[in-house]
Amino acid sequence: MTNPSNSAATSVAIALAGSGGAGIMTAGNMLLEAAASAGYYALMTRSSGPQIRGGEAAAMLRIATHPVECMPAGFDLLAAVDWENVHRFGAEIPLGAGGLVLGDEAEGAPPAVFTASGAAIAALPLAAIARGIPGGRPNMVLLGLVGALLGLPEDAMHEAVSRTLGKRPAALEPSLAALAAGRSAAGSLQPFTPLAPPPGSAAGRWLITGNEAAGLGALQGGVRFVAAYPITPATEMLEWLSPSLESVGGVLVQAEDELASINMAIGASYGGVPSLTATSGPGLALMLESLGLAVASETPIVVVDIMRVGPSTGIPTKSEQGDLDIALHGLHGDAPHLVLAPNGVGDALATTQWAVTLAESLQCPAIVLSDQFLGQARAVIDRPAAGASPAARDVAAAAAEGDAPYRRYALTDSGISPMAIPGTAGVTYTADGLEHGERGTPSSQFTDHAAQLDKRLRKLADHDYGERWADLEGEGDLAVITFGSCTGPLREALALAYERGLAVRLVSLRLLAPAQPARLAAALAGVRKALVLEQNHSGQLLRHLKSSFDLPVPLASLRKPGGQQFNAAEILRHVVEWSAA
Amino acid sequence: MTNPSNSAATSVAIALAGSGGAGIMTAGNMLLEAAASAGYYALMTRSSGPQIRGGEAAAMLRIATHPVECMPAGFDLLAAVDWENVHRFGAEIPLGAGGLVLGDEAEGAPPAVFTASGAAIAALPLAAIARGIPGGRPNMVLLGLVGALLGLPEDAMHEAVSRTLGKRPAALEPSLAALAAGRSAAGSLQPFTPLAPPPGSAAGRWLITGNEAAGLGALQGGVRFVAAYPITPATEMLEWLSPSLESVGGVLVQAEDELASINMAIGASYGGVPSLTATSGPGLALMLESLGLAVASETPIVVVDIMRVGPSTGIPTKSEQGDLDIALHGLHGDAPHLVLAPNGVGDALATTQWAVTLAESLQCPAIVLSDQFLGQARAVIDRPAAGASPAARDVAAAAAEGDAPYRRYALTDSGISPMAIPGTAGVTYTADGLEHGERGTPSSQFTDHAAQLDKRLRKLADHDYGERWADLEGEGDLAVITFGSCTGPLREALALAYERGLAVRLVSLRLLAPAQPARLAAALAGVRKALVLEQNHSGQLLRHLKSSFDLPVPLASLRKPGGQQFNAAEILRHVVEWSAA
Amino acid sequence: MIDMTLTPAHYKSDVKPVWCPGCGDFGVLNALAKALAKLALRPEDVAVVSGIGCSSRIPAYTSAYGFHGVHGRALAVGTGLKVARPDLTVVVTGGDGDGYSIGGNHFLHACRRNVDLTYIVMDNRVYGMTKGQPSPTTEADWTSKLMPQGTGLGEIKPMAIALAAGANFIARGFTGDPNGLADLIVSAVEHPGFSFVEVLSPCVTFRPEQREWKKMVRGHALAPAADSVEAATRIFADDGMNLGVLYAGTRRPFAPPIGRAQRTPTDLERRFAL
Amino acid sequence: MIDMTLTPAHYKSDVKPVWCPGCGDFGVLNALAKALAKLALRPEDVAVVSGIGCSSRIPAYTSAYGFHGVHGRALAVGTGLKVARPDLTVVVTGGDGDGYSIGGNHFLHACRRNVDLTYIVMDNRVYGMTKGQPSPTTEADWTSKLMPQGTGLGEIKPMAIALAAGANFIARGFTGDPNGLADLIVSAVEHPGFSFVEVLSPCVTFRPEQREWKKMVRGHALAPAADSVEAATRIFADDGMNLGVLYAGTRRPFAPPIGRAQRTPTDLERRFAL
Ligand SMILES: Cc1ncc(C[n+]2csc(CCOP(=O)(O)OP(=O)(O)O)c2C)c(N)n1
Ligand SMILES: Cc1ncc(C[n+]2csc(CCOP(=O)(O)OP(=O)(O)O)c2C)c(N)n1
Ligand code: SF4
Ligand code: SF4
Ligand SMILES: [Mg+2]
Ligand SMILES: [Mg+2]
Repeated sequence: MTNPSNSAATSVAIALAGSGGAGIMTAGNMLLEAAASAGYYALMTRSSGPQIRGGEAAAMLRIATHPVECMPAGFDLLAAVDWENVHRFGAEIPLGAGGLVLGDEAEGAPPAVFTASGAAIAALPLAAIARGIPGGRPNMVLLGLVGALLGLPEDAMHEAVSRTLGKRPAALEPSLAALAAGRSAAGSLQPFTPLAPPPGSAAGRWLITGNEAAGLGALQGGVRFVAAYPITPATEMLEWLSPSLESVGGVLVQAEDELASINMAIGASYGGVPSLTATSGPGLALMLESLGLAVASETPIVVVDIMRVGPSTGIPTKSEQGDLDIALHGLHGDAPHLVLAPNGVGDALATTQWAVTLAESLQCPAIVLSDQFLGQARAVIDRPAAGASPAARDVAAAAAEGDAPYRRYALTDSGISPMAIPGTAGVTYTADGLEHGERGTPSSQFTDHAAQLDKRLRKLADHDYGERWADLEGEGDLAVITFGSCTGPLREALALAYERGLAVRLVSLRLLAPAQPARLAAALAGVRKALVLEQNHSGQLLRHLKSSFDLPVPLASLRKPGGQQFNAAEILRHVVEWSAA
Repeated sequence: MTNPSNSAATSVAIALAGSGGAGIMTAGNMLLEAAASAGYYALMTRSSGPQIRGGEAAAMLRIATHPVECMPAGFDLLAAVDWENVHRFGAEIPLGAGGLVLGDEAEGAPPAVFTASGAAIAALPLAAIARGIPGGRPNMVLLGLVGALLGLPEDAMHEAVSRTLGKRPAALEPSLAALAAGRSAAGSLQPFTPLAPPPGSAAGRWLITGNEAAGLGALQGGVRFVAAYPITPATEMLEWLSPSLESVGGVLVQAEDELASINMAIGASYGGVPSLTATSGPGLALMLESLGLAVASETPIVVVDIMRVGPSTGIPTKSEQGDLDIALHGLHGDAPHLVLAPNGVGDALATTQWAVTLAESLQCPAIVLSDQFLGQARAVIDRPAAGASPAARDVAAAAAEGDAPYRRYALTDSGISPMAIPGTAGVTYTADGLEHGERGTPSSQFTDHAAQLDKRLRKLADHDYGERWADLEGEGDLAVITFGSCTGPLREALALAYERGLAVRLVSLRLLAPAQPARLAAALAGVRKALVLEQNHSGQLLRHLKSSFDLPVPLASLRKPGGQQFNAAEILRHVVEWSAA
Repeated sequence: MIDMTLTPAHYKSDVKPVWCPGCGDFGVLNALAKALAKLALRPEDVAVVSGIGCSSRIPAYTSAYGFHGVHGRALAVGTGLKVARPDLTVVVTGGDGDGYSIGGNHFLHACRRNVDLTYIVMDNRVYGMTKGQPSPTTEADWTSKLMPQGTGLGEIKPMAIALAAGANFIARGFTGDPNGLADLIVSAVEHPGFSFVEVLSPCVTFRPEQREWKKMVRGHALAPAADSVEAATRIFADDGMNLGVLYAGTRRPFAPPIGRAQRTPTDLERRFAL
Repeated sequence: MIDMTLTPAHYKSDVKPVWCPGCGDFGVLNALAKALAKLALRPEDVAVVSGIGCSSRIPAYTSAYGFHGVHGRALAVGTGLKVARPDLTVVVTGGDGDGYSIGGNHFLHACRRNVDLTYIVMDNRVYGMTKGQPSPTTEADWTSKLMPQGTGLGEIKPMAIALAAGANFIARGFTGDPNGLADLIVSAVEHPGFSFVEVLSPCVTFRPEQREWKKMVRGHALAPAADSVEAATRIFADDGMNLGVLYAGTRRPFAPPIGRAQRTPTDLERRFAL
């Protein structure tokens, strides 16, 4: 509890854990839904062991009276149905000093890794209680218990369980009975600081994952064709998109590999249909050659990269911000394109939608850098604000005989040349990845090359990206610059700093390329020094800022590799140190 | 001629041109060889029209009394057998004001693009002379004529023709007759400043292309396995390597694509055989995912990228330095590796050899950035200096039962862990691209990830790269920083600047990654400002210097896209302007 | 409204081919133009898609929409285009290197996926564009700079692979017989699903001996087999010189519905609303 | 010196498999260990190479040298390794997604290239590792989250493709019969050139119905065909449940000489000296 002095907490972090098949994820989702319908904000992430299926699992939740975008430094409650291999989550579920570790009496003492912090220990006969209910299961007993400890309303809990199991009456009855039994058993435990009353009703809020939000943003942006190849942690985005696309008149094709995905998407976009593919680092690497083709042939296309730990296969189930380099600079030759990053679960919607709009209007590829944390986190959020206006591709009109020949790659002032869509008479042309003149005919002349390079740079450089390029918050002569999933914990850290009298600005870059040095310099006006926060080993954002922004302030770096998200306390500690240095 | 006031020139630039099938390349090679054996230094590059085969062709040569690494701003002599489509080379063959354009009487006036500069015009009945010799051809008449104009010894010309045609006596006789006829016809032309006497004998010098030099360097470095897929302009390197590898006990496999090439090379290297692949931008793009595998699994491997104009298919036959970004940053995740660049035709040998040595000792991939100019230029050079010591992989010894289990990825101080080679007993292990612990077993623990990232960074960062990291020349409080094929014209430009009293240091980076900021800062000690010279559109080297070197001097940029090499006069003009600014 | 006065010339552009004089690909361009004229398709309703290689230059030489992509990915581009725009006639073209070497995986999966498009491979058993290296259809003993002793590898049989992977229409033509080839292309375009036309198209520059093909081919030697087993028996015994249609199957083309919206994206938001 | 006391247990490592209980891949691991024991190969002379997938985890569970590469490229790694180190026994392993989807091109070309290695594909007709999407061998009507209506695509026939592409040894085994499978692997390893062993290996988690395979397979139903035409006739009519060796050809393996130096690199410098 972040607020131990008060009688009620404004934010509580709970981990449910147990061995494979114990129904931990089900219980976690029910708890999340109960909290949501009770009117709380909440966030849930998941973790599981190395086994493909059925290994130990943990559901990590934070329930709060305000929007939450990260886990805290310490958990208030770890509740497990058994301790088999649960110790493996030791690093992921640090217990706060005032925390409670709750297990089954019959399982013996909890692993030392959890209790070393001085957390209180409690045990109840979970399995025994479950056994007393025909068809009852310990996970539901635990759920009832935890709901009661948190002070979540009984009907919200009841409803969450019913919604999930509604179609399986045989399972519903015993589950509700186990839930009730768990709730009653809570009375025997020492008092636990309950949640403060909810900040309002659930109405108007959404319960969504970042992957779903990105998918919805794509559809809102006008995407109607997706080709993709499954890869963790992007698969859920594709699994959401597949039926959803169909219902809005689009289609998802499962490609044979990522080389095919990106080229199918390019083909569809050439045909006039806004197109997208989603993948993770290894797949993005395979798409680079063809992303260059999209640049040279000026074909709009969006690639969503749900980043995971690299290099190579890395750790597919963990988050890292390690693909900024490849997204910015992974194409051969000089190939200007767009790179964007959502900075929250809900923002994945607006940012993906914006990426589609920009790609379509600028006729070039856009890479959206989400990550495993944002993608797989499920959160209660306020209804996202409306996104960018829908895709607006500058389309060439049909021409009649006698009209001047169509110049697909005309050297316009804006750099954008109207694009003919197959089916349109009089403006047929061949799109080409070979360097070309204005009509698209291959050319090896230096002058044509230079002119087309200028054009392709100009259209991106001269576009007015408006206010969405970054989120700017706070005041003061210090600033922390970040992007993506580091934004959530940073926001919380800076709020805490402010409470302590330290004012620090937050700059979260949404548009990473083309770089907006003038805008960033303006945002940093009056800033004495800036700290660059990112989750990777080599400081990729720091290098990007140095190479492409020429900022007038000294930059320090706060970073760590993936596999362990930043939390607010950790950032706060560093910010305080750095501010004094 | 760079030296019009004297009676003899120290450097002459000649272009031979004509339509397809006219034997221009043959004549060019013969002229080059004649100049070489006469004791001159020389450089030849080629160009041809868009036709796949048989289109117009031009051989551009520079013959000099000193080593030459670039073409001059203006040609002294353009000699063509016909003018069909030769005007297309207008931009590539600028004629100097004192130049001469020589053609066939019967062909009419030369294209205006060549004569606009005020070059003198001469015409002779080339075809008619050739027709007078049974089997004689105009290209040989032209060759004889040009040889005479330049003052190349008759026996050197004779020998060059004989060497090429020695095995075809039916062609040899008429060719020698045509050569002689051309030589006699030269008398009728206005006097042409001949070459100054050669600076010595040819003995000890080499005639070689950059692609051959890179191939030889690979073999000297110990490479015995190459897998590759043809691509312009890397194919010639592979074509040289294929039989050469066989003769030294190695093998070249033609792979089905670049994904296979790189993985075959990784497999062979895992087996203990130093391995390489060569490609160009599009192929490099396809190799990135697996380069990440080489980083994570710590498998040595060398990729030679003969850069051509990008993005996408670009202009396959023209040179550009546009793949620095992708070579430095194209891998997903944090994936430290080596990037090197040869800065001359001969240096391609030593640099490729060094790349093999470094890759083998540091157990990681090395990318060598050559380019179309360096790769395809054929030059007379002084015998290259001996390269780095041969590959030295730290190999794990066999272990007996009872020994401690083998830790393939042991966290050593140097970051380098001895690598077991299949066939060695007691130290079997599984190499993995998944993040792993010291034994190679997959791990998703943050601590293992961080430790292995540190190790992989450390082994590169802590290595002592000695003096080869850059070529440093000259003195003064100004410096130009460059890499690769810009070095040749820069060296010449700075020599001219020095003659004019402007002292500027030359810094040509051979080791581009890992960055050597301390060394570069030391090299720039006393420098007031530096200019960054490169051949690409976006300033990739400039960005690299800004992001990874934190240099204490202000940087300006001199760059242009590919398709047209820099020449010394052009650079000189800019350096003079910049020095005064 | 279809304009019946369209002649083959209407399907050619004013861009001059970079091909060597005598290259077999000229004949394929002619046959394609003839076929499109016979099909009376408007140029703007046709898209010709290719990869990289001499043969892959063909799109710009037609007056149709063209897409000249990267090496080996033409079938993927064509698949995306046709699925997104079922109203267009999509013809994918390329060489043996583009299609069977780097593009082999897309070939396999295009056969299996059975999207309604036509794939024309100009097989000259060599990489022409990169100046003469062996391709997967090159004879084991053909020597070149890169493989001075020949590859030593057996050639693949593209038609057999197409059959095994599920292609719905499989035929072989010869560029020296542009009328016959045009007819094959017409049948291929008209046949529902994925149609594969292998075309013997000599590279006179790097494989001048292929000029002899005109004496070796056997016109109309192949007639559609009754089923894939019969087709397999024939094609495994084939010497590569028999022209005609090997197989014309009845598998349903892959054509997921597109453009039929039941909902708007905003409707989908409801799924997330609490 | 070959140690004849090597038992199957010697070929397993102490790393605990991440596989689900009941996964078919356990049986393949057992069969591989048995086969290596029968072959009496020393673990250090064997290299097991794989891509990514549940099945591709197998190298680390053996005591041989292992290479766990990236998705789809195992055959390329194995090819490079075997060509460079002909003295090793190279076994390439993986799943249907790894081998037939993303890795399809290398499969084609490995069949053609005929390097002396053994390729074992654990076919469960699903992507297990990424939690249940269809692969190229998945039945058209199998529904999943990604393809709620099924793929609608015909399954490819890997053995037919292998035959068309020139594979030298083609067999099918079943994980539920580890002894029979071990025998097939022994024959495959012993057969010169590229040997392909398709193994039916159920994914009990995402395709629990595959537990029924044990009732459906027909042991020893395939015996080597006399030639590729006969093999083709059989395999095009095959239903996928016949076990045994389909084809054992006599093509010469691709084994370019390595290690036989006639010259040193320094000798080669002479070519350039003036
Ligand atoms: C990724 C990539 N690798 C290699 C190349 C070089 N390349 C261009 S065309 C070609 C082969 C062409 O052969 P084919 O497809 O048979 O066409 P042809 O020229 O014979 O008609 C190759 C290897 C390339 N452009 N891109
Ligand atoms: C380039 C790339 N794309 C996608 C993935 C994600 N991925 C991992 S395993 C796999 C499929 C595995 O299926 P299969 O080979 O049949 O193995 P199984 O798990 O069924 O044994 C996929 C798509 C990846 N790791 N790399
Ligand atoms: S090289 Fe061969 S394939 Fe290419 S254009 Fe010339 S003849 Fe045709
Ligand atoms: S998911 Fe399927 S294939 Fe993977 S380990 Fe489990 S049962 Fe085996
Ligand atoms: Mg070809
Ligand atoms: Mg599978």
